[in-house]
Amino acid sequence: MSAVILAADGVNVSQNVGFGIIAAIMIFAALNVVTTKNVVHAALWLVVVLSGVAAQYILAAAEFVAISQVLVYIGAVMVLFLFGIMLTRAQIGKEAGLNNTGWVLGIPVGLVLFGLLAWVILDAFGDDLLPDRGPAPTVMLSDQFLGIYLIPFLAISFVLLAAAIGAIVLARKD
Amino acid sequence: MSVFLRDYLTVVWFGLAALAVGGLLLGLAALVRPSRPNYDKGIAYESGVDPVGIGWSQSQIRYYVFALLFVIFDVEAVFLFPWAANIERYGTFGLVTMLIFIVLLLDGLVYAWKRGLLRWV
Amino acid sequence: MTNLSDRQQLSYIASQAADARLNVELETEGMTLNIGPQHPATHGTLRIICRLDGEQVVWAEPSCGYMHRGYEKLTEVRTFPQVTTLVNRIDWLGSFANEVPFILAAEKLMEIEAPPRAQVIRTILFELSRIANVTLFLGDLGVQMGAITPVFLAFRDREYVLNLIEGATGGRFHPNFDRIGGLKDDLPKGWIDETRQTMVKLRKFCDIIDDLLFGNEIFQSRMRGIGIIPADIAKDYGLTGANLRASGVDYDLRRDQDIALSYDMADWKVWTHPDGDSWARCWVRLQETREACKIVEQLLDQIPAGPIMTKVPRIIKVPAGEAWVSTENPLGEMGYYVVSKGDLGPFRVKIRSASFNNISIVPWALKGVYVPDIITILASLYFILGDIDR
Amino acid sequence: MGLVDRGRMPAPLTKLFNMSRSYSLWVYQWGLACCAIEMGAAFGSPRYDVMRLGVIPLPASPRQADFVCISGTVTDKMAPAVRRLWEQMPEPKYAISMGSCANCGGPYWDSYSVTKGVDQIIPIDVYIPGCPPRPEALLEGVVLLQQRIKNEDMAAKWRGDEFTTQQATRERERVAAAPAIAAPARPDREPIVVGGGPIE
Amino acid sequence: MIQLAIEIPYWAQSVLRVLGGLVAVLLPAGTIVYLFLFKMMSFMQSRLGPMEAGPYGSLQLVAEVGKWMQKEDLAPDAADKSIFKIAPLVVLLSTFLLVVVIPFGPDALFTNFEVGIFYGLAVASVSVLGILIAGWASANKYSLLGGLRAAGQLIAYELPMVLATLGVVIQAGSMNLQQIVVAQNTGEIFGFGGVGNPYILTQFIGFVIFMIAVQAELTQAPFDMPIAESELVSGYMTEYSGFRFLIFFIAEFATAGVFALIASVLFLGGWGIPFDWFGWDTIDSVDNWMNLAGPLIMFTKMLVLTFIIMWVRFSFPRFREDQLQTFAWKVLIPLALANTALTAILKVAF
Amino acid sequence: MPEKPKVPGLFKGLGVTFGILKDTVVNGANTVQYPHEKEAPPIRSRGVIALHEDNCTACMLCARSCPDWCIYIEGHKQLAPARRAGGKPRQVNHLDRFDIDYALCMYCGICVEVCPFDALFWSPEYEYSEPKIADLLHDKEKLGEWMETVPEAPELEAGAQKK
Amino acid sequence: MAPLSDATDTEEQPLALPGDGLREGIIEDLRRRIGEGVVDTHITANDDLWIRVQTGAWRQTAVALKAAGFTHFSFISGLDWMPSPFGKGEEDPTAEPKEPDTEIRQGVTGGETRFQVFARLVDLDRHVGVTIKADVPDEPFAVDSWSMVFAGANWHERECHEMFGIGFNGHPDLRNMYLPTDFEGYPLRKDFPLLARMIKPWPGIVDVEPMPVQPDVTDDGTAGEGSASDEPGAARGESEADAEPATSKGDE
Amino acid sequence: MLAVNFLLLGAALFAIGVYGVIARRNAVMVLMSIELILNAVSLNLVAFSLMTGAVDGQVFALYVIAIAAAEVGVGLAMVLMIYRNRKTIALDELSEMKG
Ligand code: SF4
Ligand code: SF4
Ligand code: SF4
Repeated sequence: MSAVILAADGVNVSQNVGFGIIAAIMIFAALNVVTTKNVVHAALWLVVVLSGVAAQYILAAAEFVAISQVLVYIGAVMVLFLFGIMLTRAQIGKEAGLNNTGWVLGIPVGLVLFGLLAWVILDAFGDDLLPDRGPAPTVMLSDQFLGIYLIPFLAISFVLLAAAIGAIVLARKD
Repeated sequence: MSVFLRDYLTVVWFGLAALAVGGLLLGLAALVRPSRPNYDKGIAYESGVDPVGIGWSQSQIRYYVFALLFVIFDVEAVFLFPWAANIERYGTFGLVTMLIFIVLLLDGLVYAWKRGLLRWV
Repeated sequence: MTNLSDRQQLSYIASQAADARLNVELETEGMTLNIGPQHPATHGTLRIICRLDGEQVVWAEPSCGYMHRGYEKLTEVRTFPQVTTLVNRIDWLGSFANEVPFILAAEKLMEIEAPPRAQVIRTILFELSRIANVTLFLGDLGVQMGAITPVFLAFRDREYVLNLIEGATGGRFHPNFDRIGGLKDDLPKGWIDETRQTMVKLRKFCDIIDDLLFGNEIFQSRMRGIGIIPADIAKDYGLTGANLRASGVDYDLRRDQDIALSYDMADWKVWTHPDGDSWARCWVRLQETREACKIVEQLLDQIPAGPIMTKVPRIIKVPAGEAWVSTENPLGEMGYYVVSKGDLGPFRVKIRSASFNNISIVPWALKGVYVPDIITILASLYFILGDIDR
Repeated sequence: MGLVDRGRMPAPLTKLFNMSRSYSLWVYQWGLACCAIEMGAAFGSPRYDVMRLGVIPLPASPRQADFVCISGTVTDKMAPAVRRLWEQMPEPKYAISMGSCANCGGPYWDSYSVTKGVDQIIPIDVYIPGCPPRPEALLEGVVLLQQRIKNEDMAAKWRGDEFTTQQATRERERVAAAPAIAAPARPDREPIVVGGGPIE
Repeated sequence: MIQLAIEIPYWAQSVLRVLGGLVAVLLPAGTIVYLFLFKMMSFMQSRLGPMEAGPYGSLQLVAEVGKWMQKEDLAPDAADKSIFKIAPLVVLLSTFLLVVVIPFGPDALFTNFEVGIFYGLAVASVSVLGILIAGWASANKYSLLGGLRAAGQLIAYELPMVLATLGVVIQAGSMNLQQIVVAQNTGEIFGFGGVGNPYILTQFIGFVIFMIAVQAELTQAPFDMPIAESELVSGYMTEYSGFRFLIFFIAEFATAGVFALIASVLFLGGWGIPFDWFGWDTIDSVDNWMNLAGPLIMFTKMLVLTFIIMWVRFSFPRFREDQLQTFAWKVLIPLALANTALTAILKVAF
Repeated sequence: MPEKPKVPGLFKGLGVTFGILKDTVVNGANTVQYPHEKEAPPIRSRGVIALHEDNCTACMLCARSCPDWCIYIEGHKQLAPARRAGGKPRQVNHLDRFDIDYALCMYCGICVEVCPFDALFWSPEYEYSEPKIADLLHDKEKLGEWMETVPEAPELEAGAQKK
Repeated sequence: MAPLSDATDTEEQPLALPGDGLREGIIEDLRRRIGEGVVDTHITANDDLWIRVQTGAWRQTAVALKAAGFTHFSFISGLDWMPSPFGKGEEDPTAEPKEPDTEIRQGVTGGETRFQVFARLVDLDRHVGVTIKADVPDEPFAVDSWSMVFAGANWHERECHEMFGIGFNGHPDLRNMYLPTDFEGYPLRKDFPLLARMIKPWPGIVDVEPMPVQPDVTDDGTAGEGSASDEPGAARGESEADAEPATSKGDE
Repeated sequence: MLAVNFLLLGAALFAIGVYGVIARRNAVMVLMSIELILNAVSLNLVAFSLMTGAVDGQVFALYVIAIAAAEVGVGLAMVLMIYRNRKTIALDELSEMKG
């Protein structure tokens, strides 16, 4: 990306380029997640998708969310996933019977769904530009969840607590 | 492009640099190193005898429990940091809220602890 | 590239098949873990097959024989001097201690006894070899527990002892110094003073180990209450030496039998420990090292003048008969049951080695412990492969 | 893939590589019998401290090892494991046979369960006499090995020839010239006689 | 950094930064391995360590790299080749991404995130993935157990680390490392500003917890159960040979260096020296020579911290697996939370 | 384990290691840097067997009592000049071959001990590793060469009694 | 942390050796318990005690002795009383082979069969040990197992089975523990040959070519010295020893 | 930079996730697909917040992450429990086993 592009004002080419690349990778990875024949591979492709999402957050100037994405999703949830997988004897190599018998059904459904959504989206937000804002300072976030969204915030903590206890009890019932 | 994005571009460069370094050295090594595979080389190392058995037991489940607790507290950290960064701003109110928050999550840990779920076996 | 000879190929396939059979028995829910034959944890080539449930052992079976060298057969085709030098290699850390009971048995058959000077020197060397043996155990203990420093110190200070042994006998490891009716040679000049200084060094080493390992809370937390062996079980399995004394049984052949060694000339103490856990075993060994230093220092002052060899014919024919002599070796009771038919060599020698009994308790002791504790317990039981497999 | 085995390695580089190989020899912790303790003394005892020579006894698994010191008695039951562990080491790799037992059975030359010499199983680069050899003897063996590595013909080593150094080649010729010595020297070295077994 | 941006074009900056990053990762790694792993360990055992390769074995590292390059690159047949091969790179990647946030001087920094430390913790947690898949893909039970153990331990000790940093963040009132450094060098303890306010003084508990956590994150004794030689041969690295093993090796010690750097930024005042020694008041007024002095200061502090890490490593036996977890969950985490709460309360109170 | 390790033990350990570190830095390690400096083994150390050929009468005693059968001796009778002037020439055994296979020898010393004519001696030398195992078979020339390295037997500790 | 027990005082321990009276008592006690099981006994003065029991009473003996206080198990092994038909492989082929004696002579406390099992038990309190022997009949070639009386006997019996082929009735598993699984034969039996010794020629064979005979040297007193005549080495060794006392090397 | 980019990307991920949920038989796989869907959603949220300039969207994205973590935790726990009892995690088999 040369100084020309950097200088170019209005629609920011470099961002679009970046977006395009990342998006392509994400789609490819996502497709792999749902088609690959090995659970661990699927998990790793999912990691790619998630990092892609994080990158998109950055592009969308949501710095804190992006990093939370990395910390929680990649650092924690995926580890959880891998543990879960390895504890259920993920074998190395191709694994048969990961798909339902009627998996073909999924393709049309997916396509139709995507078509509908795309139509709606294009219809609604035809071509309005995203403002090129800097990153939202973290304090704004904390303002929100310590302000108007306080109740859902506490609710979430309740949910987490319930999840923790429930999951532990489930897992350790022996 | 904003400074903010450039910084993150730097991150990308570093990531690529890591892969490049690793890849480059591996590539060089590939030019030099010999490769003479044979059967014994291929089998897993198990103190010199044939690998015994496959799979492993499900009572490794405890790993899962700890991972789960880790996730929960990780999420907690996500919410703690913004508050911690500008703590004066929220004063006592934020303090109380966060204490409630922490205590709530600690309950999970304490519960597991009391139920003896943190024991290793 | 050379190849396996047919015989080895055969034995290879067969033994693997045997493993497979074993695995079929083992391979149920749990995971089977192989420790050894090549494994840093087994000082030597012991192989232990564990069936794990998670990190917990539900079934463990040592499979020995990787160091079986057929001593008992070889003794039948060797003359007495040749056997003496062969049995050095059974417990290769305390080699001199292996010769003594065999020589004593032969002497018992010939109804002769070594002169007092020889007896004292024998006793000193015996204790020196005990020190050489146990110091290495203490160092290795650290390695097993993950502390890498002690083993280097152990080797450092062990060198001094080996120097002494070599200076007197000519062999660092395998002295072959005992002769029927005495010793091969007398001590070289200056040996006694050197020994005194070395003993000081070794006491210091014991203190260092005390600080570095035994005083360390992590170490204690890993040893205390692990692998408890009650006294009656220990007797049942025929445990001897520190393993037995750590279970509270006060029995030490150095004191409890009268034998042509001069332990009664020294004032020393038999340490026991009531707990019977890994900690106790290691602790008793540490104390015994200190005692050994004490014994050596006392005996050094009391070496009587005189010959070191009684008059024996140049070519020794041991009269027919059977004799059993056992001594308190570094690893425990080591005994030889010598059957002679009046030839140049023994007719049959049954070697009762300590580690064989000590390790036979492993299946019992490993039930239900964690994987890391396997190492702790094996280390504290302290076996030497040559002593197990012979 | 490799430039080396196709002999495309420029000479100075070869020298460099040989140097680096000779000065970084990771040996993996494997003791067999009494000699193992002397090996341990050589590795562990501050008095000898083989690490000075760049022999680093860190790795615990053969995958990261460069050379192995067969220290002690190899029994027929152990032989397959020895062979396999050797095979599992990555090329280029070296082996030192330490002590009479490993050399050719030593005190157990007539035993029914001992392999008469580890070189029936794996190729040996340096033989160290002794029972047990002093740690210094092992150090000398290591130095010898390092010299061999330093003027090693990489291509030959990479191809896995049995003899890869000039010394070795000369040795071979010398021995071939005077078989009279070698022949009666070790009549029990034919692989037929391994341990006991019934007489047919 | 702004000034730099003006002076030289962006691509040149990036190249410079990447090169700087390489140095910042590899130099500590090399130093630690040679200085501590080879020399200090040997000295602590009254040995000499490498002597032959170069004077006092100074060329040992060169020999190592050269040798590892020639080693055959094995992957067990049963292994999942692709994953087996990329796993080391993942670990290395995490290290490189970690070094991005560290400031070495007023302008000598790679990036200047508002949420710097938070970012650091996030990318640090990526290496767990690498270790897990390495253990799984090796198709070897030692590796698998080692991998599970390592992952379990890493996540267990990542929490104390995160919570320990919270205290610092509260005191500095920012997640930006640069500001944390400034805050430490301009701050004052109870009115006494002579030495600034390195948080090791006010956050001592936090510091101790952080260092313990670092020790565990690096799987050094007494927390080296996952790679304990005597039980699981080398843990998740058992099957790795040749250069990939070296990458693990480098990554391990590079991470040690980077963590030490971060710790010195968080608790030891980073690159800075108390500003009013030279009469600076804000970051902008700092003289430019700090851009050169800064890295040196950081390096020194890094050496001190790694010395402690290694010292402990060579002195202690290792914890057992369950003791590890118990220690993390029942001691460190509650302690860290209490520390955070205390700091918060004090901060709000005064 | 006790939740938090009590401090003293741990710190004592640290103290020990640091003490050694200091000691090594100050007083230097007690390392013998092998290739450059060699330490002398004790006099009696059994390194390698030296043959004093003139003393050997090929009486085969050593070969017979060697547990490893690793001494190979051949000889033939021949006439030697008389001891005293005017006496008849004596018939002695001349040694044609005297090999010791050090790859097999177990260094027990029995041969040296039984030799009735003081033809065999122990030398503390240990540096004779070989890349070819055949070279570990030392013939009588090579065994003769070891003679220079044979030290004097040490004098004995007080109270010893020569038989 | 359990308190570290100090050692019990060494002084008050009976260092006096358990006299033969005690051993008599043991025999009496045993006779009372297993009656006719005891076949023969042997006491070496102030030293040791052998008891030979009937094969049938083998396990019974263990139980009885354990009850009698012999709680410490030392070992079990076997004995093959047949002289080896192969010797040491150290015969001089030039000398005419000696007739190998095949007569089976049992050791102390006698016996009827070629194979015997023998074990040793110790009484840790009275510091006295006893060696028990029993014949192993050829049919069935087995004795009862002790492994349920003394747990430690398990491995010893496995070893004994592997080395002699003796069976142990009621033993949990008589798997081999030492030898490779394809190993045939029972090494410790006397008729198990050591092939290496068979094949390798003994270097001790006198290998000194006699001189082409010359008339003038017939009865030379000095000729005998060190000459390798064909008398057996040992005897000559002695004569050498007497002829020349070993000198200087101070190793005699 | 156009808003639809993000939205379309989100839609695509969403659709793929749905396909996964339908097509996959292995419970863990299904959970992964659900993760895809959730990420699609929060991507949109962030995009909207960028459009409107208010950070509500980001806050909700955070909430979604938190919820997702909880959901995965419980989901996997159930999977593990089922696996321990039934030795399979194939969903249809489970439904058969119900009877
Ligand atoms: S050569 Fe000697 S010291 Fe070495 S293993 Fe064999 S018997 Fe033991
Ligand atoms: S030392 Fe022993 S083995 Fe070696 S040649 Fe002499 S007698 Fe034979
Ligand atoms: S015993 Fe002595 S004299 Fe006789 S052959 Fe051997 S070396 Fe020569």
